[in-house]
Parts: sequence; C-alpha cells; structure tokens
Amino acid sequence: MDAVFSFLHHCAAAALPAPAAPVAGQQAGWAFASLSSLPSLDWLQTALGLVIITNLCLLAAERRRLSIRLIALQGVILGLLPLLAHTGEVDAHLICMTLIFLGIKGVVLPLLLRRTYKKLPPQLPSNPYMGNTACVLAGMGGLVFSLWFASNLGMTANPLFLLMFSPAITTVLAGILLIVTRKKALSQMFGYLVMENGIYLLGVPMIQEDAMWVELTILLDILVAAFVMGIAIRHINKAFESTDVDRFASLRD
Amino acid sequence: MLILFATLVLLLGGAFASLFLRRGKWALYVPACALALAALAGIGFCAYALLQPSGLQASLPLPLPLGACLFSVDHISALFLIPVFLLSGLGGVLMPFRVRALEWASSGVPGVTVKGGDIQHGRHGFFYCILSAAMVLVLSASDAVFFLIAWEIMSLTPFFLISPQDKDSKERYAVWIYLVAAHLGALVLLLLFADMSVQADSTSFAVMESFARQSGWQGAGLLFVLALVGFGVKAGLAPLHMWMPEAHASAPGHVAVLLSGTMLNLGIYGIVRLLTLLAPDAFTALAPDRFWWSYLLMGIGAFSAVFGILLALAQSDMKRTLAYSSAENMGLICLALGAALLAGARGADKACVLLLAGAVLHMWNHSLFKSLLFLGANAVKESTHVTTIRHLGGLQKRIPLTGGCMALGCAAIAAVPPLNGFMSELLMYLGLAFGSEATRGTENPLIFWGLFFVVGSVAGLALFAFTRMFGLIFLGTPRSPESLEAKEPDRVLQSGMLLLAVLCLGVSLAAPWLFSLVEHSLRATLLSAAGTGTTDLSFAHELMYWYALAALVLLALFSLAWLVRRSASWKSGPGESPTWDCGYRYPSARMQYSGGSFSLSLALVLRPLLRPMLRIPAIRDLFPQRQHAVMSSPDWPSALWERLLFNPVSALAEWTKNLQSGLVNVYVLYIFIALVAALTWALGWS
Amino acid sequence: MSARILLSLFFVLLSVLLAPLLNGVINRVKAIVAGRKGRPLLQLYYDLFKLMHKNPVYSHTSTWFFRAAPAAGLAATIFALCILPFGPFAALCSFPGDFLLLAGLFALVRFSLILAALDTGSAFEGMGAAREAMFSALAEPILLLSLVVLAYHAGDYSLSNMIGCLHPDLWAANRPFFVMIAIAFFLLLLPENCRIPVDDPNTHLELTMIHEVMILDHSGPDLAFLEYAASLKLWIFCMLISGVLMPSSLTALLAESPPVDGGPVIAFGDIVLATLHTLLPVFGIAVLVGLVESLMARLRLERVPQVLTLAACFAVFAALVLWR
Amino acid sequence: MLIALLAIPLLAAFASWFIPADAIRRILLLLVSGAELILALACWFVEPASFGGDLLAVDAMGRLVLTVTCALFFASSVYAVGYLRGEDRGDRKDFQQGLHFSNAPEATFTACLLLFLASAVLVTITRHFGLLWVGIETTTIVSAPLIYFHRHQRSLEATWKYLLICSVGIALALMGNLLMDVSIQPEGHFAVPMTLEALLENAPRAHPIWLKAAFVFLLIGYGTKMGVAPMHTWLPDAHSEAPSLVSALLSGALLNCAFLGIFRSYEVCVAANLGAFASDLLLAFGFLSMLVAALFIVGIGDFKRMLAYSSVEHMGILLIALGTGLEAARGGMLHMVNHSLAKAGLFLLAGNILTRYSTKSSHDVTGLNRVLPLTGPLWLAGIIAITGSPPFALFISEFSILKGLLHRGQQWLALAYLLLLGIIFVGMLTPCLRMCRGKAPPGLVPQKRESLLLVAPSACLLLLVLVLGLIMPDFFSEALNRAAAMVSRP
Repeated sequence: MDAVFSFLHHCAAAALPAPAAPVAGQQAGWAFASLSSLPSLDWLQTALGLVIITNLCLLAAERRRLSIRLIALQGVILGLLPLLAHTGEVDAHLICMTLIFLGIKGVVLPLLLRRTYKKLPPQLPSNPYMGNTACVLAGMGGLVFSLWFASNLGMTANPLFLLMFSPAITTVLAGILLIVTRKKALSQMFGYLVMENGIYLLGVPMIQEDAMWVELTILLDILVAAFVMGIAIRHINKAFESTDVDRFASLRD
Repeated sequence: MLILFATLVLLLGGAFASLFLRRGKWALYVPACALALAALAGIGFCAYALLQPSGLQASLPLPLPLGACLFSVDHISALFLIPVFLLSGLGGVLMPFRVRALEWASSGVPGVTVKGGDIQHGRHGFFYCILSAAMVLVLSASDAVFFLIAWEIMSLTPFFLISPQDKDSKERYAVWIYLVAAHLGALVLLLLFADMSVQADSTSFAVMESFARQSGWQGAGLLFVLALVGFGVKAGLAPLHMWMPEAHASAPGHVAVLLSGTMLNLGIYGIVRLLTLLAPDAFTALAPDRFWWSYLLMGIGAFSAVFGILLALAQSDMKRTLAYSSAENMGLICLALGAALLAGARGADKACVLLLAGAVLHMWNHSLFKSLLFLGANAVKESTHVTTIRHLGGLQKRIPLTGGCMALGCAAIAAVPPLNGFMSELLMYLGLAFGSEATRGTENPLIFWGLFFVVGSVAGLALFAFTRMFGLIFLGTPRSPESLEAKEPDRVLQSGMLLLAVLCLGVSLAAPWLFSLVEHSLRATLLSAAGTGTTDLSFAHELMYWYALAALVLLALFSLAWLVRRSASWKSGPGESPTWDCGYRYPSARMQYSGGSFSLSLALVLRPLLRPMLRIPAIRDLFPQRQHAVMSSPDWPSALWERLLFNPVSALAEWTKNLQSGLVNVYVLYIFIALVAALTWALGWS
Repeated sequence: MSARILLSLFFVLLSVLLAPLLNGVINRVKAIVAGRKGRPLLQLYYDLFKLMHKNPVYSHTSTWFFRAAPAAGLAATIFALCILPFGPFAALCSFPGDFLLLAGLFALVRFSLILAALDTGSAFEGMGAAREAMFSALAEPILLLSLVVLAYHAGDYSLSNMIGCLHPDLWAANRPFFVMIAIAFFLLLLPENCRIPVDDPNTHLELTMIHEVMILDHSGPDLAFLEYAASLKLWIFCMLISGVLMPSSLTALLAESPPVDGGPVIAFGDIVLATLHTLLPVFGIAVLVGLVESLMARLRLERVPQVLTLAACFAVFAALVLWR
Repeated sequence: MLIALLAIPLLAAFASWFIPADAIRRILLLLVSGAELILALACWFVEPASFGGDLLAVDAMGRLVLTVTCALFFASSVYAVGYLRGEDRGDRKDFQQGLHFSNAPEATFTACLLLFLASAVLVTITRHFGLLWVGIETTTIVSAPLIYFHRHQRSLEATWKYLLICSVGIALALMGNLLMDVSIQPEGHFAVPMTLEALLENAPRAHPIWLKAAFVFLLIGYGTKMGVAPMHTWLPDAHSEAPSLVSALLSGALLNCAFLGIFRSYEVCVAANLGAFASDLLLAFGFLSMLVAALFIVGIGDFKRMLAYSSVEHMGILLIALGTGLEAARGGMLHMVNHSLAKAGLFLLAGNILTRYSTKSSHDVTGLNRVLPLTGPLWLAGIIAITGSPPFALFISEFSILKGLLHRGQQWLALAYLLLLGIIFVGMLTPCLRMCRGKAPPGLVPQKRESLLLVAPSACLLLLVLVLGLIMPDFFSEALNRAAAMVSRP
C-alpha cells in the first residue's frame, strides 16, 4: 500500500507543476499593473501551486497519519499567505493575523487531530469509496473546472481575488471530494478542514480590507474543533465501536 | 337574502351547538331541528328567489384573505338549492334515529347501545350541519376564492360522515378514496380558478362574466376541460367516478342521501356555472370554434351513462348498484347539457329549452328517487345487516312498506311511466328529437340520434338493473336467515321513505307546472340572450299535461282490470300452493336465480364493454365437491386510473427511496453535484 | 264529445276485439304450412273466456306484485293502444311526444312482468325474467331510434301524424326508408312478442323459453290478462308496421277536402275503406309471422342478439338514408 | 430592545446551567420565551431602534420571521414543560433497537434551547450578512446537542449527519458571502460593508458573474440548511430522531432562518438586475424539492420522516414563491408563516403519538382517534392543513403562489406544481388515515384525558392557521406586502 501511495505521490508531484504553471501564466496574463506590483508574486504563485499539490496528495493519501501531516503542511502554507499576498506596508494587524492563522491552521488543528487520532483505538485503514487514482483524477477534474470557471469570471477590483479564485475552488472541491470518498469519520473531518482552507484562501486578500470574513472562518475552525472533540471521539466510537461511517447508515428510507 | 343568511346561521348554530353538547341524544336532536328549520326557511327562500325577476346579491364584510364574501343567488342557484334544502332537512330529521340504529346494530342487540358507543354524536351532528351549510354556500357563492373554500369544506366534511363507526378496512378504503378524489378534483379547480382570476384580475364571478363578454378568455377550451374534470369528479362522471361506489356504499342512509342526492348535483352546477362564466351566452350562441365543448360534454355524458348503468347491473351489492346508477344519471344530465349547448348553438331554441329543462328536472328527480332508494337500502341494511343480493330475498313479505317504496323508486329510476324518472327523460328525448329536426341539413342529426339511442339503451339497461335489484332482494324466497328475520325500520324512516315516494309520484303529476317553472327560470338566466318568448313551447306543455294525465288514466285502467279480475275470481277465492317446482321435489331458496346468474347473459353479450370475469369451476369427478362459480365485473374504467396513475407513481416513489441510502458520503456527493451543476449553469446562463 | 273522438274510441274497441284473432291467424298459417288442420281461428278467445272463469292459484312466496302485474300490464297495453293511430285515423290520445310514451308503456309492461316472475322465487321464472329483461333492454333503444327517425321524417312528434297519415306521394319519395324501418320493426316484433326465431310460444317447459316461462305460475284470470296483453302487444306492432308500410289514400283525400268547421267531413264509405285498408296489412303481417315461424328454426340463445343487431342495422340504415 | 431580545435568552442560557432545580429551570424557560414573544409582538407597534447601523435592525421580513420564531418557541416551551415532566430519567429501553439509553442532562438541553432561541433571533434581527451567517452557524452548533437529547445510536447518527452536511452547507454559504463581497467591490481597493443597505446601494454596479457565483454558493449553502433538495438529506434523519419539540423548532424556526439567508441574497440579486437568473435557479431548486418530497412521501412509513419530507416540500414552495414574483412572494411570506405554525403543531402532536405508542411507524399506530381523543383529530386537522386544504391558511398561500405562477405565464410549471401537491396530498393522507382510524392496537387503553400542556400548544397553532385562512387583518396583509416588496423588481 505504501508503495502505491509513494508512487502516486510522485506522480502527482511530477504532474502538478504542469497544470500549476499555466495557472500562474494565465493569471499573470490577466493581472494588470496592480498585480505585477505585488512584491512577492512568484512566491505567492508557488504557494498556491503547493496548496493545490497538497490537495491532490490528500486525495491520494490513505493513511490518516500522513493526511494529518499534509494538512499541517497546507496549514503552514496558508498561514503564510497573508504575508505573501500583502501589497502595502506590513503593519501590526497583518502580523497578528498571520500569526493567528499560522497558529490555528499550522499548529493547533493538526495537533488536535493528532491527539484525536491517537486516542482512537488503532484500526485497519478502510478502503475509500473511490480508489486513489480515481480520487486524484477527480481532483484534477475539479482543478480543470475551477480554471474554466475562473476564465469566465471577469476582472475584479482587486486582482488578487482572481488569482486566488481558482485554487480556492479547487481546494473546496477537493475537500468535498474527501468527505465524499472517505469512510472514517476522522478522514471526513480532514476533508472538511481542506474545504474550509479553500474558503480561507479566497478570504486572504480581504485581511487588509477590514472585512471580517476571514475572521469568521475562525468560527468554522471552532466548529471543526467541536466536531472532533464532541462527536468523533466521545460518542461515535463509544456507541458504534468504530468510526467507519458506513456503520451508521441505519437511518434511511 | 336575509333568509339565506338566517338559514346559514341556523345551520352553523346547530353545528356548534352539537359540537358543544358532544354526547347524548340532544347532540343529535338539536342539529336535526336546526336542519329541519333551515330546510323550511331555505325552500321558502328558493321559492322567493325564483319569483324574483333577477338574481339576489349580497356581501358580507368578512376580510377573506384573497377574495370577498360575495353571495349571489340567481335562478340557477335556486333551482339547485331546492334539493339541497329538501334533502338536508330530511336527512337531518332522520339523522338521530339512524345514528341510534347504527349503534344498536353495532351492539348486536336491538334497543341496546354499547356504553360509550363508538359514534361521536356531537361530531357527527356538527359535520352534518357543516356539510349542509357548505353546500348552500357553494351554490350561493359568487367569488372564486369563497367558492373554492366552500367547495373544499363541502368536499372534506363527508369524510367524517361516511364511516362514523369506522368498522372495517373496506370503509377505510372508501374514506381514503373519497378524500383523494375530492382533493384531486379540487386541485384541478384550483388551477382553473387561479387562471381565471389571474386573467380577469378579480375573483368575483360578476367581473369574470363581464370579462368574458368584453375580452374573452385565453385558453378558454383548456379552462373548460379543467372545469369538466374538476367538477366531473364531484359529479361522479364515469371515468372519474372511482370514489363513488365506495363512499356511497359505506355511508349510512342519511349521509348517502346528502352525498348522492345533493352533492353530485353540485358537480353539475359547477359545470353549468363555469359555462356561464367562460362563455356567458353558451346556451344561445356558442362560438363555432367551441363546438367541441358540447361534443366533449356529450361524450363524457354518454360514456358515463352507459358505463354507469352497465357496472350497476353487474354489482352484487345493492348500495353499489345505486352508486353506479348515480354515475349513469349524472351522465344523462351531462349529455343533455352538451346536447343543449349544441342545439342552442345551432339555433334550435326549442330543443335547447327542452334539454335544459330535462336536465334540471332529471337532477331533481334523481335527487328524489336516489334518496328514496338509499333510504330503502338503509332500511334493508338495518333490518338484515347485509346489502349483498346473495344474502337477501323475499323481503317484500317481511317489510312490505319498505318494499313498496323501493319498488316505486326502482320504477322511477328505471324510467317507467307514470313516474318522475320517465318524465325528465321524456323531455330529453323530445329535445333530442327536436334538435335533430332543427339541424336538418347538417351532420348534427346523426349526433342527436346517436344520443337518442344512448339514452334509450341506458333506459333499457336501467330497467334491467333495477328489476334485477328489486326482484332479487325483495321478491322470491329469503336466501339467508338474516333476510328471513327482517323487520320494518322505525316510523321516522318509514315516513321519510313515504314522503319521498309521494314526491316521486307528485312530481310527475305536477309535471306541467314544474316544467313551466323551470322553463321560466332558464329563460331568465341561461337563455336570457335569446329574446324571450320567441319559441313556442306549448307542445311541451301539452306533453307534460298528457304525462300527468297518463298517470291517472293508467290508474283508472288498472282499477278497471283489477275489478274485472276480482269479479271473475269472486266465486271461491284464490287457491294457495307452493311455486310450481317443475317436478323437482325439493326446491330451495338457493336454487333461485342469483344476482350473478341474472346478469350473466347480458354481461356476456356486452362482454367488450363490461369485461366480466368468470370463474366457473370444471366438474371432473363423479362425486364433485362443493364448488363456487363466480362472476364479477370489475370496474375497469376506474381501475385504469390505478394502472395508469397510481401504480407508476408509487413504483417511481419506491425506486426513489434508494437515493436516501443512509450514507452520509452520498449525501455530500449530492451537494457536490448540485454545486457544480448550478455553477456550470450559472455561467452558461445568459 | 265530437265525432272524431267517438271514431277513435270505436277503433280502440275494434283493436281490442280483433287482437286475439292475430294469434289464430298465425297458428292457422303454421298449420297450413305444416299440412295440419290446425286449431280454430278463435281458439284464443275460447281460452281467454275459459281462463276468466277459472279460479286463480297463487304461490306461497308470491306477494301483491304477482297479483297486480297482469292487471298493470294489461292496463298499460290498453293505454298504449289508445295512443296508437288506427290507419289514417288519429289516436284517441294524440299529443306531441306520444311515441316516447309508447316505449315507456312497453317498459311498464315489462317491469311488472319481470317483477311478477321474480316474485315466485322459482329458478325457471327467474331465468325467463333475466332473458326478457336482457332482450328488451337491447330492443328498446332500437325501437326508439326507429320512431325518432320517423318523427324526423314527418317533422311531427305524434304517432298519429308520424305514421297515421302518410301521404302516398311522400311515401313513394322515401320508399327505401320506410321499407327499412318496417323491416326493423318486424325484426323487433319477433323478440318483443316471443316469436319463433327468438322464442317459442308453444312450449312451456323448455329451459330456453323466455316469455312463456315467465308466466308459468300465473293462472286463471291473471293468465288470461297476460295472454290478452301479449296479443294486444302483437297487434300494436303489426299496426306500427302497417302504418309505416301502407300510405293511406284517405290521407290524400283528407288533405284535399276543405275543412268544414271542426275538421273535414269524411264519408262513411271512406271510413270503411280505410279501415279495411288498415286491417288487411295487419293480418298480412300476421301471415308473414306465421310463415317465418314455419320456415325457421329457433335460434340458439346466444345468437338472439344478432337478430337485434340486424334490427339496429336496419334502423341505422334508415336513419342514414333519411339524413342523406 | 433588540439587544434585550438577544440578551435575555443568552443570559438565561448561562443561568440555566447553574440552576439546580428542574422546576425553576422550566419556569425560567417559560418566562424567557414569554418575554421574547412579548418583545417580538412589541416590534409590531414600536419601531425598535437599530443598533450599530444595520448590524441589528428589523425590517418587515425580519419581523415576520422573528414573530413566528418567538411564537413557536413559546408554544414549544409550554410543550417542553409537559414533555420534560413526562421524560423519565435514567436508562430505558429503546423501542427500536432494544438498547438502553438515557437522556442528555436537562440543564444542557434547556441551555441549548435558549441558545438556539438567541441565535435564531439574531438571524432575524440583523441586516448584516456576516452576522446573519454567524447566527445561522450558531444555530447549527447549538441545535446539535438538542437532536442528541435521547442518547442512542440513531440520534447520534442523525446528529452526525446533521452536523456534517450542515457544516458543509455553512462553509459553502461563507464562500458565497466572500464571493458576494468580491463582486460588490467597486473599482479601487476598498471594502463595502456587508450590510444589506450598502449592498443594495452598490448592487447595480456589482460584477454580474461574480455575483452569480456568489448567489449559487449562497443558495446551495443556505439551501442545505433550509432543506432544499438535493441538499435536504440530513433533514428527515434529524427531524425523525430529535425529540419532537426540537423537531418542531427545527422545522418551524431553523428552516425559516436559513430561508431568510436566501431571501437576503435574492434581494441583492434583484437589486443587481440578476433577478431573472436568480429566480430561474430558485424555481429549479424549488421544483426539485417538491418533486423529491413528493416521491419520498408516497409510501413512507415513518410519520415523523413524513413530516420532515413535507418540510422539504414546503421549502421548495417557498423558493418557488420567492422566484416567481410579487404576488407569489406575498403568498410565499404567508406560506412561510403558515407552514411554520402548522408544521410545528404537527411535530408536537407527533411527539404525543410517539410517547403513547412508542413507535414511529404509521403502520403500527392505529385507532389514534380512540386512543388519544384530542391528539387524533388535531393530527388529522393538521395534516389536512399542511396539505393546503381550505379553510386553512396554507390553501390561501398556495393559491396565491399558483396565481403568481400563472401570472408569469408559466402554465406548465403551475400544472407541475399542482400535480406535485396532489401527489403529496395522497401520500400524506394515506398514512394519516391509517393512523387515525381503525381499532387501537392490543394493549393500549384509550386515554380519557390528555395533558393540556401537551395538546394546547399545537391546538393553538393550528387554530391560528385556521383563523389566518379565513381572516386577514390589514396590518398583517400590509406586513406581507412590505416583505414581498423587498424582493420584487421595481
């Protein structure tokens, strides 16, 4: 199993720069002066590419331990994004936000997940509903969809949004895909986290705009925490002696 | 108009008083009194309204959410109101006694009620009054929303009355199918009135009518079809009648009187009312591109009449026979309406008047004799606890009064002179004949002749069906111990039946006056556009006089023959002997012709129409075991609905259940798909 | 009371008197064809007379329906006779729409007969009743259709004008129509009057009988009434057919002669002539019925509806001919 | 006033954790809900001062939903007093799986109820998109423990599904909010406050495609919460497994809150001249919901699930009404009110049936009219009301929606609408009749008296529906008009 995964991982890593590059190229083409004035455009694009790669890796990953690491990696990248997407001066607010998000996404949540994972009794990994290859291909499909969608969107006041849009949608779709395909309750939480990361991605340019959207995504994180703490560990496992969601499909018509 | 409101207040007062009293006999006597009083006042009101030159209008300042409480009673309404008042009053008077009889029957011991009996008196009285009030409201409403509300209340309340004791699954099925049919019909009406009120930008009937005169409806044909379907369900026209046999067979007598005697009429009323709204001069000048309306009406009427009577003559239960014959009679009325439309459009005024008058009078007559028959059936049920022909027989000797009334009712419904059933059919026949003559040179005479043939066949088959029903149930020897011990019902039911029987006879004796009454009110309303007095109808009056006279002549001739016979056999009086047994020594009641065998040969002749199902066991051994031959004729027109509508939907629904598989992954997948699809569509949307 | 009404009354009485003779004629024709001598012509009169003096016997199961039915049937038939014109002479009761009442009266006869049969509680009579009800249910619309087509042709709705006074020229102009209507009537006559291809009036105990089996239990004056009513019904049908087939020269005469107050004056000789002119075809039809009875075998029961279908076909043909 | 509306339940929620005695806590619940109802009614007479601009402000639509929510909550809390009294402590046998289970602590339950009230009130009295979202999200979190009141496997499963699916929906709604913010930003680099007023003002200059995408996300997101097919899948599970009074609140209050979210987004779309696009989408999802509900209702056995699917149907009708136009929207607002009242009443009655019969299968419940002489007739009346028969008010609203559809010239849609209504009627009536009629199952003694606390709330709610069907007071009609005018194109 490991062999398969590493193979896929490599495949994904090899394949990704290819789709990621056009993303950058295209969007650089649309982005006008304001975007090119961005000091760290290359870094930003690389980070976005990395986010997409981690998405696909997550789709390919079978073991939850690996998934937690990938989520942590993604969290760190995302946590750094406010700095990278920043145009003006670096002020205290920005630093503060960056630290908070880095803390939540890169440290607290992965640790929480890890703790939960440890608390659960060891179980055999269960096969997802969709095979790894199919998952990755579906993720690629999501990428293509988001690119197509983004190509149809018009220019926005802040070109960063357009840049962020496609990775954001890809991430959201990948998150949903994770929820759809995984059997373990915890794995579905990973999916949810990834999805939430996608939303955060779109919110990053707003950090400097005093809109409180990005702050609101924190609430989502709290929701996740409530999930993981309240439901996944304490109850489900106790009641069902498993966290496989296909065990609780008794409510149906 | 105040009288109308007074009757409504009376009815509602009775209803709530009954609900308040809840149990005990007063909970039934109070609404009974209210109903009787309301009936008296209401009939007086109808007479007053018929004497007025034009309709009466009124409105109540009740803030109805969409429409307004507009009342209007014109001559058409008044004509339809009369049976409503008459029969709801009669049924109301009968109600306490019937309920008591039902309770006795359920206890198994006559005169004893089970403690805390299972009929809730208060509720029963309440809904009975509400049903009567709702019917009055339907007939007097002059606003679409108000009409719909009254209509639906009227449709829903019988549900509480049909099966007061809720005995078996059959009754439950009856209630179910009744409610389903009533509501689905009402939904069609909802569409109809919604579309009309959108087009006319008002819910008032008066505005709609003037709208029709000024700008005309868009898609009037579709609206007409909707009306026909929606009201046809209530009228029990044949392919839409599936609720009728069940509900009418289950309902106790006093409820069946209301259901079949009056509520069916309201379906016809709806069709007539909608015709006047869609095309105000429908009966005098139907536009040529709307001729198909009349063809459709005639077609449905003919279908309903023929299949109603065919199914009636093959039933094994007397109440079901009666119910199917309601479909027949409603079909005849509908047919006459359609023919009147065509005749009016072709300028055959005489035919139009005759057909319309025939339709209205037939509606009255049907109310009378069908109520009589249902009451008789109720009496039979009360005294024997069965209504299947198989278990009855020889009741005439045991309950002669009921039998006599039933015989009269059967004769009336089988269109035998000198009773009222033939009187109205006579007008229809004559109208059709005039129609064919007035449309000489077109293809229409063929249509009129065809209808004439249909009416004739229906009358012939009705004779078959009702001689069968009456003969097998009341004559011969009892087929079961239950029918051996039959007893006359209580006095109230007896007098109710007698009253209706006298009315049946009285209507045919009063034929000329009733005809002119109906003719005048028709001229004032439906035919107002065709200059009054242009058509000479003295011949029809003459016919009616002769018809009334015929009863007397027949009576005279009969007594003459009777006298001759008496004088001839005077000497030693008649002898008594058993029925001649053709040489077989031990004839038994079971050897009599049964319901199935009576209708077998006709069912076989009409096999393509009736589709009888025969199960005749083959006899193989030398000493055959006891076997049963069964003939049944399933109601295939209404089974068609089940096959085409209900079964596919429920199969589809069964399959759809798989979508809710219980797996949360799949559920999220649905969201995913919905999201992607909606996004894609959003981009593709221009 | 005007002379016309007296005349009508006289013709009703004449019909009442002559009707049982038809049976005698039919039987005599059958006998002649079969090479027998046959019953006396007046046999039915003797039978009726004898039955009238017999004491009736009633079954225990029967009720007053059983006793009242024969009288009711007879009363209805006689009333039907009153609305039937006698040749060119208007009926006693002639009013628009009376042809419908004629059909209705037949229904009344049937109604009472069927109930009386069922009243005995015998399997045989039940069977007869079922068959009678079935065939008459099928025959009634055909009769009505033929009549309404006749009314359409005459433009009038009274039997007296529909078939009573057919002008010979008019008749000649629409000959195929009248012939077809007459055939339809004749084909209706057979089942309605229990004649041979449909029913056999001579036996009582066959399982296949219709009318005769219905009256198995009647006796005495009741039976006499029933037999008499049956012969009157046959008379009515024969009169209908003769009215359709035979246009009256008297009609032309009446039309031409100027009306003197209260109607045209008719000579006595003309009346006698017209009476004979009417009676002859009536008995001619009786002869025809006798011939048919002698030459045909009784049909199987399930083939009887075919006779009615044939009648319906002729009626419809007639209607189409007229409509065209 | 608005702050009081929010603060009272919040404070009471915290207080209820510390109140040891059940009786006092129940009285507190009653008091709070009564106070909220009075405050909500007061909003009709006194225009409440807004707080923080549009942050807390009441408009016609908000007031309508607020009143309905508070009324329902009051009815439910009356019911809750009777209900909690009847719930025995400790372990007991689960009638479906035979396992033992116990209830969640009552203090938690009451606190969550009050928090739920607070968050629902927040949704209704805010005109800020962010706060709206926060409110809806909070309802999700605090209602989860409510669903998991009976601690057995099935309710856990239902809670899990509810949380997971609704969180996905909430997340998508947040995405939609973000996209709307993006789309509404004019040239240059500054943020528009996400209050309704500012959005409506800037909407005509909004970027159409971004706004479309935003609307899709909002519709799917809030639609998930609202129970719009095909995102409705959590709804039957949660409604059938939650205690009945919670189901009543979920169906009557929560769904409306989510609907409010869609309503607000549609307002912005209409202001941005994207009304036609949005209304097409609304109609599509509305009809899909009705279709799905109809097909699931036909032949259903579980009567609580049946009610849940009926909620799906009515949410579909609301979307259709919203997407159809002024007159239909007016009917839709009325429909929302009526549906909430009737459905809550029905759920409360379902609770009575459930406690008496200990089964949710409509095949096993028979003779309801005899066993529960008050609940039975009310149940029947409720079913007749919820299927849109006169004289109940749902008929009026469905009729005006139909008229709206016809007014738009969409005869086929009107036909489909009626057809689905018909199917649903038959589908709901069949089990209902089966339940009401017949003989009581062996072993169940007919009850002479029923606790008034358990019957009166739903009786009052149904009576209200009846009265609204016959009489429409002017001020109410005016309120409906104003609410409908908010989403109709000028």
